[in-house]
Amino acid sequence: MATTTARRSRFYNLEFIIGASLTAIICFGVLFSEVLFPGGATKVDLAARLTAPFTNWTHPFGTDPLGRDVLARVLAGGKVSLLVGVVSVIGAVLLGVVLGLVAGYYRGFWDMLLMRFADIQLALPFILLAMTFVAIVGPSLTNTIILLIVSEWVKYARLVRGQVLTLREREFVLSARAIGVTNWRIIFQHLLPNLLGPVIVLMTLNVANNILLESSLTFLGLGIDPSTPSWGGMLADGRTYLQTAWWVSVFPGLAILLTVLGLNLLGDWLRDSLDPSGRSSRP
Amino acid sequence: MATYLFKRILQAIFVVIVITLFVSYAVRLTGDPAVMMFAGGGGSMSEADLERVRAALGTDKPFYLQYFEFLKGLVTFDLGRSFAGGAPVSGLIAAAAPSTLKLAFVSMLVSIVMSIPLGIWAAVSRGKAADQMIRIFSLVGVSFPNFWLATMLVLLFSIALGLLPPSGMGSFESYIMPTLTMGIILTATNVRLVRTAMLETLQSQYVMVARAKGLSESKVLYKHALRNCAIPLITYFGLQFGGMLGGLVVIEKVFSWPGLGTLAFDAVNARDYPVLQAVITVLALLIVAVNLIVDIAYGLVDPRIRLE
Amino acid sequence: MTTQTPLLSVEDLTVAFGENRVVENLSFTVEAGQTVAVVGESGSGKSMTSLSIMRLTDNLGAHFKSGKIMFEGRDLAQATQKEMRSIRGNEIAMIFQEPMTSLNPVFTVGDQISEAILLHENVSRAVAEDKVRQLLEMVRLPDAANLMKRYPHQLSGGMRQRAMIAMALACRPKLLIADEPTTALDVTIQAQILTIMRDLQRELGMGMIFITHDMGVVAEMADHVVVMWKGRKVEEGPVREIFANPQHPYTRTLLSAVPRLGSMKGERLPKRRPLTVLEDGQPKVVGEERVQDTVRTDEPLLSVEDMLVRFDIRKNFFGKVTHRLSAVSKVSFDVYPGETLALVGESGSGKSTIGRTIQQLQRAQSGVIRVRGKSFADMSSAELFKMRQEVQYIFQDPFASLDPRKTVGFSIAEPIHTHGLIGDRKQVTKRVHELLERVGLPSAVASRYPHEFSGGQRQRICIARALASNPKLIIADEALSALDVSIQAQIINLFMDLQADLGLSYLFISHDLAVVEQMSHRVAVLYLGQIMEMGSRQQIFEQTSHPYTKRLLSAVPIADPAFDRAEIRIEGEIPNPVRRVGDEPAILGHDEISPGHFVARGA
Amino acid sequence: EGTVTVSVPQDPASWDPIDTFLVAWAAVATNIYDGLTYRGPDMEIVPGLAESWEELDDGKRIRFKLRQNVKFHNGEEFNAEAVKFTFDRLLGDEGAKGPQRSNYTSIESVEIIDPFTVDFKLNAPDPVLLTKLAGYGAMIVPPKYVQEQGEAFNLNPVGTGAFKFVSYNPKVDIKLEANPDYWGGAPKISELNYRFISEPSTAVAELQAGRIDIVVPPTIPIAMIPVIEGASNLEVVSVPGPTVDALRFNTRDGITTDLKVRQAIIMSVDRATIVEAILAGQASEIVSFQSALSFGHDPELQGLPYDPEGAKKLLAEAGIPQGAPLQIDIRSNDASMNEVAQVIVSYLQAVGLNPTIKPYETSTLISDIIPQGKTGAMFQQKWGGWTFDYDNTAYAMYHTGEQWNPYGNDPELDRLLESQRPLTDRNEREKVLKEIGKYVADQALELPLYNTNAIYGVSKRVKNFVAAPDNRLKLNEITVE
Ligand SMILES: Nc1ncnc2c1ncn2[C@@H]1O[C@H](COP(=O)(O)OP(=O)(O)OP(=O)(O)O)[C@@H](O)[C@H]1O
Ligand SMILES: Nc1ncnc2c1ncn2[C@@H]1O[C@H](COP(=O)(O)OP(=O)(O)OP(=O)(O)O)[C@@H](O)[C@H]1O
Ligand SMILES: [Mg+2]
Ligand SMILES: [Mg+2]
Repeated sequence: MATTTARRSRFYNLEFIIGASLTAIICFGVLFSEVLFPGGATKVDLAARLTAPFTNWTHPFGTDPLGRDVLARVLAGGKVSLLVGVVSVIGAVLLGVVLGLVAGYYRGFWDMLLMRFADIQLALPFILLAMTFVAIVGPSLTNTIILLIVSEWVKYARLVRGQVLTLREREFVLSARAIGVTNWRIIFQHLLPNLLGPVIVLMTLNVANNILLESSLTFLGLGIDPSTPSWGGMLADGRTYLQTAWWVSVFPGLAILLTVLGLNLLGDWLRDSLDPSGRSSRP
Repeated sequence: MATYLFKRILQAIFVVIVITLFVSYAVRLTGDPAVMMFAGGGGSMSEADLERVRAALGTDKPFYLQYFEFLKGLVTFDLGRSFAGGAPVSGLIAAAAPSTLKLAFVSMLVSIVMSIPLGIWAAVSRGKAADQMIRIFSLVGVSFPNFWLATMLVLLFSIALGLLPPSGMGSFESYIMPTLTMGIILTATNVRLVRTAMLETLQSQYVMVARAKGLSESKVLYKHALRNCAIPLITYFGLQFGGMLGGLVVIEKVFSWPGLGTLAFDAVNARDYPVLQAVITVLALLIVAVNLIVDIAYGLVDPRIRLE
Repeated sequence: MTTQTPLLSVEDLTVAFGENRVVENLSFTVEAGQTVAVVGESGSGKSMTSLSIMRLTDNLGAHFKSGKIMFEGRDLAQATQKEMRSIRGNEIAMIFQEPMTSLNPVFTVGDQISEAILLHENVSRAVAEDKVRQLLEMVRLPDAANLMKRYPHQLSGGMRQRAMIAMALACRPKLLIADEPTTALDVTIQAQILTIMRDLQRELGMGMIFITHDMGVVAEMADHVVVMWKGRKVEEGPVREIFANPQHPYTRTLLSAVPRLGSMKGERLPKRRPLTVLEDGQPKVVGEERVQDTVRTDEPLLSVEDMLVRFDIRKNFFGKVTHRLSAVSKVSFDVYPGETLALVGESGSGKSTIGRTIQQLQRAQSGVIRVRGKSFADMSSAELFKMRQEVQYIFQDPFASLDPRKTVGFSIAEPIHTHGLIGDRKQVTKRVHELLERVGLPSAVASRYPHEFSGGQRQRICIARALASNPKLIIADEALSALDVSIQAQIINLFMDLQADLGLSYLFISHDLAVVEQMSHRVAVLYLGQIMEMGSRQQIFEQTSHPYTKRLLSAVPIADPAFDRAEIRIEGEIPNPVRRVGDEPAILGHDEISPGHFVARGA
Repeated sequence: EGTVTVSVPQDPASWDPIDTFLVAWAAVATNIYDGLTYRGPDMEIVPGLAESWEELDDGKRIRFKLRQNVKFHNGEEFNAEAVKFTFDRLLGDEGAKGPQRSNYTSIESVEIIDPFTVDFKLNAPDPVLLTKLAGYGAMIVPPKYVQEQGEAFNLNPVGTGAFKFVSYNPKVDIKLEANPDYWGGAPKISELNYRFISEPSTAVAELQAGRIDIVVPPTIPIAMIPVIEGASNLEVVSVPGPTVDALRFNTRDGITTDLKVRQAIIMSVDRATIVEAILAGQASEIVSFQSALSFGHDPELQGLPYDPEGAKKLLAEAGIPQGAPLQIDIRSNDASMNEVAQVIVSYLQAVGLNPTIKPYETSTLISDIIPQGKTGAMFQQKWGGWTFDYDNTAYAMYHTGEQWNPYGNDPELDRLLESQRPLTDRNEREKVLKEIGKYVADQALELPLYNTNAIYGVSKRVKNFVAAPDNRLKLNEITVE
């Protein structure tokens, strides 16, 4: 029995196809940047500094203030950025969602404790957390990711907890409990799918956010070597060139945008595939 | 209600103590305010000089004494004086907090006013042009950092068009760009969040019943559907508001806005402990308050949720 | 009746989800002042037809393949949503089938009703609220002024349904579509509500489409009957003709399946009856008749002692409760293995609360609940877990009790997985399919989601789910209310067969006294949270002692249009279960007037 | 007549002369206070509140003749009392709490000879004292007022300067108005406002929008110079300033303990190209760690040439393998240094080293990493050298035990540094300072980079603008349209 109208399913698939191919292309470009532009991302050429884009073939996207090829750097920069952006978001989501579920479902003492930790975490400005963190463990890519997870899980935890508070009073949860379904199964089989929508949205958008945060870490001295390109770093470096050489910061920004667009399309597709009621409801 | 509030106040005290303890201890790991005083100019800086300044600042005492001093100050409402410049900390906070709060409030308002209608619009026109446009807008909003967007706005409105002052806090016009920048960034996420949340409730039977009553589409959407998906939205707005209080540093810097963010940032840079501790305390209290409001709002929005 | 153009005429309407036609080439008319009853098989497209008239199908993703819906000279099938908005609520109002999910959980009842009034009538808020109060009193909701401020989840199923009715009647529409409006109501209130509807119809010349499974109600209310089967209209005609001389085999099957109150007179025990089914286009009687002598009275399976449940209704600022609602006051009863105990009583009298409390979904203030002699308090967690397998609860609202994001197959398999009843995946699937077929659904629907079903189909899914865990006791809260009589008969037989084969017990909560009479060994009559009368079915139905029971029995609609009964009007004060703290209702004692027959004292 | 608005990058938070070392303070306070001496944009020490002075007792006593008929903004009279009060305060308990005191410890006491004559009695001759008296902690404050106000003086400064304090908004602005009775003649503008704008692009945007007339260094980033130059109503005015940058070597651990390696590193970096390309010519190469304006600067001193081949040879001699790692610590918020460091990395890669850059939050770097000797092989040192005297820099950088010198302990260098301090003969002292410069260059203790210009962005409506190398802009002579 076809529960999906033709138009709906076409759109639904198109979304997936575009999202998946965009993500695939970006990942491909990033992974093979070294093959496509050997050494291009770090080769300083002061004679060719700040070449405008689309003016010659050797530097289609122009060059940065040190004469490095912007395209090559954008591709190479994806390595750090995607790694940091994606891994930290996944980590934060896993941590936040689980804690949020537990806090909201069991309530009581653990809820109180977790939410007060959330308060503490939220009241700690990111800079401060970053500074102390680096003072204690020192800067590295792994630490950057850990730091981002530590400072971002709260969002998901609170978001999830809020929803669990209403969901747990819903009849279908009660009915699962009446059957004897274990708490863990209720949490993961019934609550989780019903609250994942906002989490997915936030998650895909937060990838961009964390890519940018990575750059502010560099600014704080928690980051990685500035000669290792990253999108956020390029945006930050291009800040003073906005009026004279827009391409230095616009292209990495676009790279982030396309990545997030791809993830977003995938996220929406995922959300839709989790939401059966949406499927037959499209005119 | 009263017992609940009382419990939350006790918890707030816990939060403030933990956070200030952490902050006070942590900042002391990463630098010496005495040295920072000498930085900037080419003064010679002997160990004796440093000792002298440390004694004057009180940072030569053991940590626990310094911390108790601070706690005592909190209780007696005497937050001490800034290491940098010696101004009373309470004065600095009193001057900075309102500017940040104003900025945060207005930005939040801008974002809510923009994101709810846009998000709902996207949800009802799911997959159509409007939805896609809103999606692109939202992606631009998250893909470019706040300083980038801010600079773009400045270039457009202040330099190309000459309409708005590029920075500073004062007249009505001076609020437009900072709040717009923050508003765009917040809206970018919110709009998508509203959209998803709406998609879920739009399917419910009670939305259909509301329609069957003949309610206007806007009543159906804004009253019946929105309220039912308000929980994640309220949560996130609360998070954003809290996050903004501590995270406005960049916007405050770009627009030379004299707020808590700048105060905290400068205090960190100068290792100005009294100011930093005070700012963090204020932030913690604000955030505890925001989260309390959010928790209470849950119960108001959805009567099935009980406060505990 | 009249010769002028009909109020509503549906012509050749076909409604489809994608390629799946759920209503096909349907035509019928409704005149002003006329009541058209739509009866038919569960899932035959009755609700879809009514949603189509309201043009609410658009939002469900259904579309019209053909047809016109003429209302006052306009074709609603072509109308824009904007035009529809001025018609909905105001000219055509609808009572939705599932009151539980139809009320917005986050607004007060009063708010939701007054909204319609404020929208369509030019009155102030205060006037609207006053009107709401009157409406709520009219549908006999207690404590109307305060009830307005309560939220749907604090009301019982029947109370919600009455709120829905009040909402639909609020604006005095020209056409009222009532989709199973009285399923959750006890017969006395049902009779009252039907009277109100008829009054209103007379007064306003209102046309009415009345969808119901209760043939008694059809007989009492309808002028004209449309019979639907598998998405099509199979027969149509004036009510007397349909009852007297049904033409289509389906109609005949349906009518022969109608349970009649009093048909079991003289029987000591419930009886399984043969089933009328449609076979090769002809109704046919299958199955044997069997006396249901299954009760083993050695040790009660479930015993409830002095259960007391009170809800805090109002608190002051310091969290001190000022008003409480006594939902269940010191109720005691036993259910023996192989026994069916029916719980009947007024809507809002605490039936569901009793069920939920037994299932531990609700905390009782006091009282002991024992399963096989062991109280919950003494059970280890393993025993509690086992108990959850053995005691199953079928929720009054099937839609809400199914996870919207899980296929019904998943939901049915869940108890099996939870209790590890069957290890093998394939076997589980087989079992799920078998269960679906036993409740009269094709096994293919296992992969569909709850929102894709009709009300009656969802109810059967919940039944299948309850059966999945091989329970010993099923608490069935209005589990048959949304089923057409032929399916209902089928399920009743299923229940009774299981009882005979496996010794299942049922705590059967129902408003349908004819079914109760047929099915149950013993009956408890509940009123305002207390048992008024309890005894064997024969004692209750033939030696009725308590005035409330008598009133209840006399209000049962008779499935015969020729039967003319005086209109029932219950006047006077509506008893209010909400009391100040300290002013709790008196607990009535019971007299045992004959062995096993208890009657409350001094009511 | 008219109002001039100036942007300064930082709010010093206190206007009391003894509290701070910030250049931003001096940029503003030069207009509020006067010292006994004054050093203008031409770097000459000229009379300020002292009309003349003479050295007595072999330089261990300086006698100042004070200017008469000078009044503080609050009406208090300027006289010898005020001078004595100022220095007693600086060197007493009050001054002990602040950093400024350490600059003036050569003063033993101030003695009043008559109401307008004071003697400064010194512990030892201090050749830089007159320069120091032109700035910072030596600004003369009104005794009565300061005593009355106590801590409140921080926020309500009163001096004898060309402009009077009007209002101060922490982190926002400070407003001054012309002092018509100024002893040096009434200023030509009536109001002078300073806004604290830390973000360079914001300051430039304000300048572009015409809401700011002068942007004080070190705000304007090199990258934005073309923007200002491109605007018809703005101009860039730049002069060589006191600020110098170098990457200093860790001479205690790692490969940079080897002189040859240090020399090789210096030889691999083409500083001329860096200055031209990255710094847009707004800097000049240096050989020793001081600007050309500095006393002790030796124009004859030749540094190591740019010679990558020679560098490779030296590295080979030192036995350094290809791809030897090398860590360069820099300040993370220094945009120019970020770029320069990356260029340096590519130069060092060209000679076979494998450097990495480690950015540090500035405060951490200067208050922890450097003093504690926790740096990598090379670390950024930026130095303001406001006295324009090599001693001020060299002593702090190279003398054993100094905070800024975590690694060096060279008795020879210590001897040289100590020997010049008591010399009152300028020529002789200059000779020693040059010798120190040469010694440091020979030892290759640092990779000297450049001396950056003080870059001002100025609106063309401001006339008579003279850029001050040390940011201490005195604005009594400018006019506006
Ligand atoms: N959203 C949907 N998607 C697909 N099929 C649907 C959907 N909603 C309903 N159906 C199907 O449409 C058919 C008609 O449903 P409808 O609700 O009109 O039945 P009904 O006659 O009201 O039955 P009942 O008496 O059980 O309420 C059913 O077979 C049902 O499975
Ligand atoms: N959560 C709650 N909060 C407050 N009152 C409640 C709550 N749940 C039920 N009640 C009240 O308890 C009483 C009994 O409700 P219950 O649902 O048990 O009735 P019922 O006998 O099942 O009625 P129906 O036949 O209408 O379903 C009702 O008056 C109802 O308003
Ligand atoms: Mg139906
Ligand atoms: Mg009920």
